[in-house]
Amino acid sequence: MKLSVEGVQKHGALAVLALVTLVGLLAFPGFRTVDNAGTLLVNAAPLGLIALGMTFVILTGGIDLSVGSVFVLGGVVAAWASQYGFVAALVVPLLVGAAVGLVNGVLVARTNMAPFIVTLATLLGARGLMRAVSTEGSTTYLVESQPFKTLGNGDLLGVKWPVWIAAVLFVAGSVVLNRTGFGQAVYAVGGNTDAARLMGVPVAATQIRVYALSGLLAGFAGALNAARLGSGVTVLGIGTELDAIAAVVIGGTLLTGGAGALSGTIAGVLLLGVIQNLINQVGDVPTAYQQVVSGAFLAVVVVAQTSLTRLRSVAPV
Amino acid sequence: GKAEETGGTGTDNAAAAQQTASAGPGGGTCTLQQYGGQKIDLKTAKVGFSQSEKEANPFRTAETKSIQDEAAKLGITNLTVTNADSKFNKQIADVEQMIDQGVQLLVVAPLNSDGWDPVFKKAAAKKIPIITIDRKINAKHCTDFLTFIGSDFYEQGKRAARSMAKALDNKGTVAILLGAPGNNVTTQRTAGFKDEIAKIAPNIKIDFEQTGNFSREEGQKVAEQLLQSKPGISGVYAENDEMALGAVTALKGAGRKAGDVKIVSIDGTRGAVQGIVDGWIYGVVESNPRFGPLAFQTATKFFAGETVNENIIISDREYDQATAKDGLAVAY
Amino acid sequence: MLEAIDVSKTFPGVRALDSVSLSVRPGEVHALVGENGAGKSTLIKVLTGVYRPDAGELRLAGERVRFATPQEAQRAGISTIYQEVNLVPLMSVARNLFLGREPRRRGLIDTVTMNRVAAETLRGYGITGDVRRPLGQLALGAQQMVALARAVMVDARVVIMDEPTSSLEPREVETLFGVIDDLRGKGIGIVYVSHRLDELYRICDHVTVLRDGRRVHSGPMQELPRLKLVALMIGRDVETVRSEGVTGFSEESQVADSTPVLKATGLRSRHKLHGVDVAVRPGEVVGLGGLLGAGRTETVRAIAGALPLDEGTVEVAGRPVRGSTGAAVKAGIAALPEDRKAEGIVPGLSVRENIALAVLPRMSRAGIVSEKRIDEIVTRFMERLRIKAAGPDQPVGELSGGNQQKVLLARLLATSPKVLLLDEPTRGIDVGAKAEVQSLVDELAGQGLGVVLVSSDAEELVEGADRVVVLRDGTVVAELTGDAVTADGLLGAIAAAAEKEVEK
Amino acid sequence: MTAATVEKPKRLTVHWGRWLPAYGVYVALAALVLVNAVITDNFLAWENLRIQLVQVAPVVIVALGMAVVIGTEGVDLSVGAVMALAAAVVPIYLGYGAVPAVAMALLGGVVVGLVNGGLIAGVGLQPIVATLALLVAGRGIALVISDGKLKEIRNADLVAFGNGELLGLPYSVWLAGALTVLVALLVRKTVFGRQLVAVGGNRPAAQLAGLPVRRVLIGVYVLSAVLASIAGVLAVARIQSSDASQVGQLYELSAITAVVVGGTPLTGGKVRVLGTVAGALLMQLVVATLIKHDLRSSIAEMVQAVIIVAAVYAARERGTR
Ligand SMILES: Nc1ncnc2c1ncn2[C@@H]1O[C@H](COP(=O)(O)OP(=O)(O)OP(=O)(O)O)[C@@H](O)[C@H]1O
Ligand SMILES: Nc1ncnc2c1ncn2[C@@H]1O[C@H](COP(=O)(O)OP(=O)(O)OP(=O)(O)O)[C@@H](O)[C@H]1O
Ligand SMILES: [Mg+2]
Ligand SMILES: [Mg+2]
Repeated sequence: MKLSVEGVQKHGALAVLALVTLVGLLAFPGFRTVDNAGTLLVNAAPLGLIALGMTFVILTGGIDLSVGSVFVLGGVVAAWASQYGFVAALVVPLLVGAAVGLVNGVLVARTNMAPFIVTLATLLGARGLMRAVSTEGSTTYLVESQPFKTLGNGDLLGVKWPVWIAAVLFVAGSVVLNRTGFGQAVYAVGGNTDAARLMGVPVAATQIRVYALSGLLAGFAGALNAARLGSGVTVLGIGTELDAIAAVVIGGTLLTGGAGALSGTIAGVLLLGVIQNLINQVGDVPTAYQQVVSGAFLAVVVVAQTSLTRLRSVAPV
Repeated sequence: GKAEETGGTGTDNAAAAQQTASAGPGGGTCTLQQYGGQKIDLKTAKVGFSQSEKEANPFRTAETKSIQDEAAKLGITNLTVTNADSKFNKQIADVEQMIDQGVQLLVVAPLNSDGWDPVFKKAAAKKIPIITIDRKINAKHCTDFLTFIGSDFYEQGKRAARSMAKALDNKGTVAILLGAPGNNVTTQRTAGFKDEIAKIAPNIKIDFEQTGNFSREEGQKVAEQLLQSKPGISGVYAENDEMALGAVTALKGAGRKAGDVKIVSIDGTRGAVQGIVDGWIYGVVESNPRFGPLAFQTATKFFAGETVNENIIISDREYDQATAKDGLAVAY
Repeated sequence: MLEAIDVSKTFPGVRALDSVSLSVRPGEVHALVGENGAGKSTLIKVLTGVYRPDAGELRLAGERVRFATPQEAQRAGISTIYQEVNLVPLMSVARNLFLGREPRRRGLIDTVTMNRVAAETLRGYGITGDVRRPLGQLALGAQQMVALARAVMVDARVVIMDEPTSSLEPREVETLFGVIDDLRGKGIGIVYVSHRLDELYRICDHVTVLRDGRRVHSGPMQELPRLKLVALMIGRDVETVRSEGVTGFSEESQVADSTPVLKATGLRSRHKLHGVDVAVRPGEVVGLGGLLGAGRTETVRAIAGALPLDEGTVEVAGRPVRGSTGAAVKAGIAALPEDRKAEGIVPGLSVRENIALAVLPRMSRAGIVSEKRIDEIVTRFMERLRIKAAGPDQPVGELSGGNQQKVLLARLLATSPKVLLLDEPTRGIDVGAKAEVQSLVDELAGQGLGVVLVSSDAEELVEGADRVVVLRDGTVVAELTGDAVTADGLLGAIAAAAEKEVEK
Repeated sequence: MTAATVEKPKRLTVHWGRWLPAYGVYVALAALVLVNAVITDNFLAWENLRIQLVQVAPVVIVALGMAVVIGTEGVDLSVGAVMALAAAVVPIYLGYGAVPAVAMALLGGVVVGLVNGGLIAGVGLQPIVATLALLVAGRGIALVISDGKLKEIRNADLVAFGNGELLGLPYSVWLAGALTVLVALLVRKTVFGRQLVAVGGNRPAAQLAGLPVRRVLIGVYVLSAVLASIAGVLAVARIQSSDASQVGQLYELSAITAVVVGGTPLTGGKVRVLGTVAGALLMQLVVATLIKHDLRSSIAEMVQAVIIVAAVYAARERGTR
């Protein structure tokens, strides 16, 4: 069988996921339950959406550190807007997220500034904005719209809505990446920006779009999360962006851009969730060790993947 | 009201255990029957404890340890402890997962008061009693959760204000070192302090409010800036002891003398109480983290069919020049 | 068809184009020639919307146009193959070919059709194999053919080719000329940039000569004698050029019958090399011949320690060299990479830093570099190789391709090597510089260096080399020595090897 | 420069496109000082300036290492965790005296640097991923070592190191100054410095030119980690307590911001040491200004965002079109 570089990378993450899941299934009865699977998936959904957008950004060779802040901001404005009904609760966070993403995109595409630093600035900016609309974070808006709550907490065929939504968006994202001109542009910009420009790819427009998409999805993830929690929590904790980046990288997408796939990102997101779940299954692991385990795990997966890729590069075509 | 002795005996720090202050105004009551749960034996029960933040600062260390020690003392062998590492979504996932695993009693130190819908939905279906400690959860009593055990943060702020008013003789300018933004504790300790100052000492002006994020280093940095831009400041209200200790280091660095600037803070850690003894801190309002005995006692009562109050507010000590020396023995 | 009128373009510190005009008619192959740094690539980038001209205007079919992006130029029917291969290495061959104009089915890209058509199209250019593999896995020449196919696939009105043959094999050059003839027949205008004069005279109708950013001549190709063309390019009179000659290689070099300075034996690397032996004696120039993908580059890289070997040894002056680039450099091996942009220059660093790069430890005491000693070598080599730059502190990325190549050569020579490995040393270099480089190679060999020369230019190879080792699929298939070192001999050897392959 | 090499001196006059990236940060810094001199009470007081220097010192030290790493087209996200690690190690060995304790902390830095460098240069991981793993794991290890508890530091030598003074300036500031000079010399004058920018400018080319690429990369990450350890020790000595969960929090972002604002591009191949110091000072003064004027954190954060964008916009490399 012929495998492309991408192929091995994404299957690498899936293979590790399968392995870890298998170990979990065998070792922990508590891991084997349907309830546990549901909990795992629904909690992974917001990170999944953020990582989905992040994958697009990273494929163009960029990075988006602002997603964590936008996620929180999206949740807060969604809860606030829910007093005006379901549609407002859904649309406002999308608009706000997309707006922040647009700022990122325009700055990256038009000013030749490094995405790392641009989005680091908007990380601060979006957090400031979130605090500004919540009286320095002290006001927690409660979700007023029942349909909106259902979007976060209801289920279809036993699977929660956020999980369905994430699944559908991942499939859609895959189609966009592989089967549309925009998707090709994303890979081309990340693979070789200069060449892409010379080949007539609208580089700036592509960059603007991926950051806007990333912001939009982070805002949406925030909205879904608020719908589920029933309020616009302001203290969701920092570091969501690093989790998303880790998930994408574990999924085999090159941080330098140009190669990767969404199936890998799903595997990465689930892998982070499974690890966390397994640590909890063990029961009494001190926090400090949890971090050591997560860090070491990240290193091991990525090292394994890099080695796989290298093996691949000397194999015959 | 007068405190009623409820603390467990036999711990190395019996005198330090929490005491209930009141049943909490306006709170309802709840029984096992009303809650709809099942009678269980705590010893063999599966118990889950969800901690919100890393056990690095003395408060969290003492809190988790207290729960674990008490469980061990009661012979509870099946205790699961999770730590959300200050990530709210992780805490929700942690608790949901513990419910999936079949815990029969949940003790939660919530990171945030709102946002617990998914947990309640899941817990209600299985009728699992939830005891929240140190921070309240905004939810329906006796349906969503059993009881809240903890301090009244607003009241803590008010007590700090009274202490400050006394220290400054009702006049002067005061700076607030705020806790982490968005945190309920920050919000209430700030509101209590400001309201009380406005009421009892209108001549005290609050001139500066910056966050020190509950951390010693940031507290120190902010205090250093403060001392340069407002050298005439007469008091500093730190919303936790760590920031107060940072402010002390800043004062020392700026060549100030002990007692120059009156510092009042909340928590009651040993370091801060020592600070009073050394003369750098004026007063400390305690926030007692030793929830273990009270929490399990409440659970025992509940499963025995007795009535449990919605709010069990503990009485917090206060340390000042007079009580600090002795207080060192009970400070955590 | 396409016209540029009085176009000027200034870069920080350099006036790259000064009131240059160019006019391409339908069905005409228009040669654009000039020394390295004359402004050819810049003019092309102005024509195709990469750069905005500071002054002057562009006309397409008589109408004034302005391209803000390459995309707009492409939409207007200007198709370009840029000097450096500009494709996306990580994307598949087919996706590269179709990027921006993929076949659709119900709004989505039809990958099946795309791959099928790509395979068919590329077969016409001599590229077989799976079109779904990443483009980066193709040899440079094959990538160039993909770029060519891509440029020609659209309904272009003008096709611009900036040194398209620099990484092509003779066989592929023929393919290219076939394509050009086709295009000419269809009335498409072609701008053709090349330093290979033979090619120009073979296919071009018209010629425009640039020198130092100015147009110095424009007229029918055939009316301009070769010597006059060279004289125009380098700005000297015909007589001087005649007396100096055009090729830099002198007739005979004397090779001492001594022990080899370089001895590589049994080089093996999975899928790339299958036992290659090369030995070079002091003063000898050994050519490596073969078709595209024969393993010449890999051989050179293996000797230079840049390709991990499964088996085989490399010895310099009898001493074994451990397989790393550092050890190789220390042992006296200096390698000029095939891909100047990717593996040669450090574009952000100055000419000075680039030249001194490999010899820093030698130019230092206790880890502290001696600026004085660096200045000495930099001055020496900039003069000796006549490197054209605003000064030693200009970033190398701003130099023209040829001058970048010279900077690299200077870096190699600064290490006082015993063995020089030159992979396509004159690729993209103008006639003047080419002769300089060639005579330099001769001179260095004369001083007792061993030289390994890889060149796709058969002429250059046979003139420059004393002996030619012919490779195919990573093994040595023939060796030409003495009188057998001729272009015909070389082609014959390659052809014989190919036939053997077919028989098998 | 010799005449022979300059065949066509076509250089024009001073070009803003080159000047601004190189010196923009100093202009911004000067402007901010001027503004503060007018609007902020006591700003020009020596005590105040001293406090700013003291507060910025650890950031500067970490940023110096970060600048060097970024010069190789890398990034080191683990610096904050390394600071925590140093903070955790110090109290353990403080019983043997301040010097052995500090030595052990630095040794810890060397180990982390070797791991980072090994993962990047040896295994070939992308720097951001390798150091992300250590960001997570490093702080975890620090917490494990320190048993997750805050420890008070009472060792007189160490406290003196954190708060003592020489000629009116704290040791920490002298130390940051000395390290700046050393790193500047390292980058400009030494073989290692030249090699590291070449590695950042074009790694395959450096490799082919025979440069010891791995050694350079490992060296750079070790340097960064050791500098971060020094900053960690300094932080501990200054706040007189060791809290592995707090020390160094988000320092990686402050350091990267200082480096980039100072005009070093994230794409490598260039290191501006003095610019980095100026960048750190600029961000320090911005924060100080916002605190002194008691702005709410929401506003303060948005203002910081705008200033970072503006500073980096001015310092960016301009493309030619
Ligand atoms: N981006 C740039 N910035 C500054 N100077 C540049 C830039 N690009 C080209 N130049 C300068 O413009 C002049 C013309 O360069 P150009 O690449 O057009 O030459 P060329 O004729 O294509 O040479 P070659 O045959 O070597 O490819 C050179 O002096 C070069 O140094
Ligand atoms: N990763 C790889 N897997 C399989 N084959 C490869 C790989 N990399 C290179 N090759 C093949 O190895 C062969 C040798 O390539 P090499 O670049 O050495 O050829 P060359 O003779 O130098 O050609 P050129 O004229 O392009 O320089 C080619 O057929 C190339 O396609
Ligand atoms: Mg050119
Ligand atoms: Mg080759």
